[in-house]
Amino acid sequence: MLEADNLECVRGERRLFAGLGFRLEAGELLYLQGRNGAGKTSLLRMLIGLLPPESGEIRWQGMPIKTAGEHFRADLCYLGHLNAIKEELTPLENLLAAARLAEEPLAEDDALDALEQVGLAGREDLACKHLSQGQKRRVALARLVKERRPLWILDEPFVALDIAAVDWLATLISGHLQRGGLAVMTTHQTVAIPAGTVRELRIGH
Amino acid sequence: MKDRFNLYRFASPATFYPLAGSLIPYFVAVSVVFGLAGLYLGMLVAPTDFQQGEGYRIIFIHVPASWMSMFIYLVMAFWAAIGLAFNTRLSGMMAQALAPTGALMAFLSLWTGALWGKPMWGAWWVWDARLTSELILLFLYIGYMALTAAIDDTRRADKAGGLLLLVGVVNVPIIYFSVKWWNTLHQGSSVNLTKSSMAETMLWGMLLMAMCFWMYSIAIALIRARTIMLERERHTDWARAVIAGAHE
Amino acid sequence: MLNIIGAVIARDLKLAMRRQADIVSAVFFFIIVVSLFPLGIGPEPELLRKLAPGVLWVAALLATMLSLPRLFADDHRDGTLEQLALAPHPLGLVVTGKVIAHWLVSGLPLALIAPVLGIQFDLSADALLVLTGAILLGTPALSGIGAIGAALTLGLRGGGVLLSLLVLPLYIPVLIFGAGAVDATVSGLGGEGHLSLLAAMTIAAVGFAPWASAAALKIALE
Amino acid sequence: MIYWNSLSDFLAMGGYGLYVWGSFGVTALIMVMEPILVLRHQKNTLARLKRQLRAESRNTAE
Repeated sequence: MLEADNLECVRGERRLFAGLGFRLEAGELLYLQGRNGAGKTSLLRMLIGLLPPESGEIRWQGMPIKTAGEHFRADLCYLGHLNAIKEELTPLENLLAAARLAEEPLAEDDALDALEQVGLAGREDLACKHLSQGQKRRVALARLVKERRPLWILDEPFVALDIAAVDWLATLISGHLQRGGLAVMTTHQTVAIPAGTVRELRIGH
Repeated sequence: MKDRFNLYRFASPATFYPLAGSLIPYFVAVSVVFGLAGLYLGMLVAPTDFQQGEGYRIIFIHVPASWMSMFIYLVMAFWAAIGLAFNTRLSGMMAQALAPTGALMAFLSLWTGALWGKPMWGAWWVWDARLTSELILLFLYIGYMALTAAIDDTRRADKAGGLLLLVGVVNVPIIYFSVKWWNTLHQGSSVNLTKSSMAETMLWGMLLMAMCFWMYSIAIALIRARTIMLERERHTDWARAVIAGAHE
Repeated sequence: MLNIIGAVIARDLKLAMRRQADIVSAVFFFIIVVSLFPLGIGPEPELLRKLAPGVLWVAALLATMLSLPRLFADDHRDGTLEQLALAPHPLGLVVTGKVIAHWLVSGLPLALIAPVLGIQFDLSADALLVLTGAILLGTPALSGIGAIGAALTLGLRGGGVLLSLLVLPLYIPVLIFGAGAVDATVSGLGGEGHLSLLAAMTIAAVGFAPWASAAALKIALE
Repeated sequence: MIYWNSLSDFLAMGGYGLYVWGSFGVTALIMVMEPILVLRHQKNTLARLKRQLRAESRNTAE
């Protein structure tokens, strides 16, 4: 269960939001909405613990994420608007290295399977710098295929995806929710998620 | 419990700003008094030094400037530690307000050291531990100011600068002892409180000058801190009131 | 704990191997700078022997600096740094791994090439041995201290120049004892004392600097 | 009480005049210039903030 209480966000000299709170139970998805610059990404960065809120508190399973620290991060999977893939490595190497660095062992077969699911079969051995923007995004999304950590925080996951990929990702997310996972994401287009409870939170006025 | 003494209240800019404003004139006055007394004792009354002749009188600014350059750095590091530990807004502003004065003190220490070294040792610059550490200290001040100036977000600037200050506090002693082992030329410490080799008037002159430099630094840092404070807090109610009430 | 450090080292080394030009250019920079000195100073062997330790060490210092701005910048730009900061282990361990990898790629090659360059300066076999040992022992400290500077200047305009301004003054002890070890050997005093001080500094720097860098990285990621 | 016999003795500083007055001169210069610059900066900042505040309140009034 993820809870946010009375969050306040100040960036530079501007107060982006204040008094923001929500409560998200297992199997629920939270859509963050708001115009550009409303503070969606800032809120996500607060939720993953990289940006300390000006005031307020975020709790995971009842414990403030600041004190939970590594226990919280062991439950967290974050996908930013940057792909976090290395241009010099192949998609397969990227997946395996990311899994190793997150201390989440991933078998090579599982990694290959994930790459096949995102439609990168046959490109496993090509360095990522030779891939297109959309393909790079798919490499990043491939991380989610075998992801079993309960809390997913996704920043604009549908951007730069074609219709088929959007459907695939929506199914993947609903599978995660059905397994009792939680997800928070920002998006401009509302994508129907087949299963799970969807909540919405609008930031800014 | 409302009127219980609260340290945080004095650490808040809204309280600190007027308080600093009313204190500045006193620091200036005390600094001037100490300065005049120190100069009188040191330059007019104190006898000559039998080893160094009249040239030793540079000590009346060299030693206070050196002390202040180190002391200000320690104070900045202290503020930095407070700021990083408790996330107080005031700490970063104080560190930033102190830095230019600290850098000037380090410069003065080097400058007067060179002017003293030339007639005494026959060289403007001697690579000994104290001189080299003082030079590094100047670089650290400049590095701190350059780093905080390069970061637009004041909060990040304060934190990054604070971290640099703490790293510097660890390193300056290491550098001092490294250079000391590398090459030992400098005379021993000139002030030894138990058995001073200096005439009493000289010692008093120097201490008075040190007090003058100290009070000067506080006064100038407070003025600078007030400006920084107003600039950073210009959207708050208290700052608006101050700005609106100020006459140009 | 060793797991994660190993994982970071393995990844960074793999990346470095895919971009060998960077390693090679740092080594060439080292070679060229060192070789320029005899041309500027003149060929007297006595003078060259005297200058060799300092010249080699200053060149090694500058060559290590070359790759520092990219230590975290690449990971920062592509978002990997965020993922590293979110992994369920202390960021300091990750930075320890990165510092070790940086040393393997930038410090170690310098140590290996230094004895060859020392011959240009007419150093004796003893001195060459101590020189290699000193650079081997001292460069990890350079990588460690440099990591703090790289983390503090991450993403800033003019970061490279600022990085040198912050880091070079802090390199002084390493320079003094590194060059001192060779000096002492050349003058027949024995460099063991200097070498053990270098080792102490490296242990302190590699143990402490990653945590300071991690704190700086968290500030930069806010 | 006063150690010096004459003003010229005082200025000569036993032959160290250049060094002593060079030190005191630069120190005096810095300790005069720094307050002037800091006060001027404070004045300019205050004036600028005041202009900004005025412009802001004009905007909200309209």
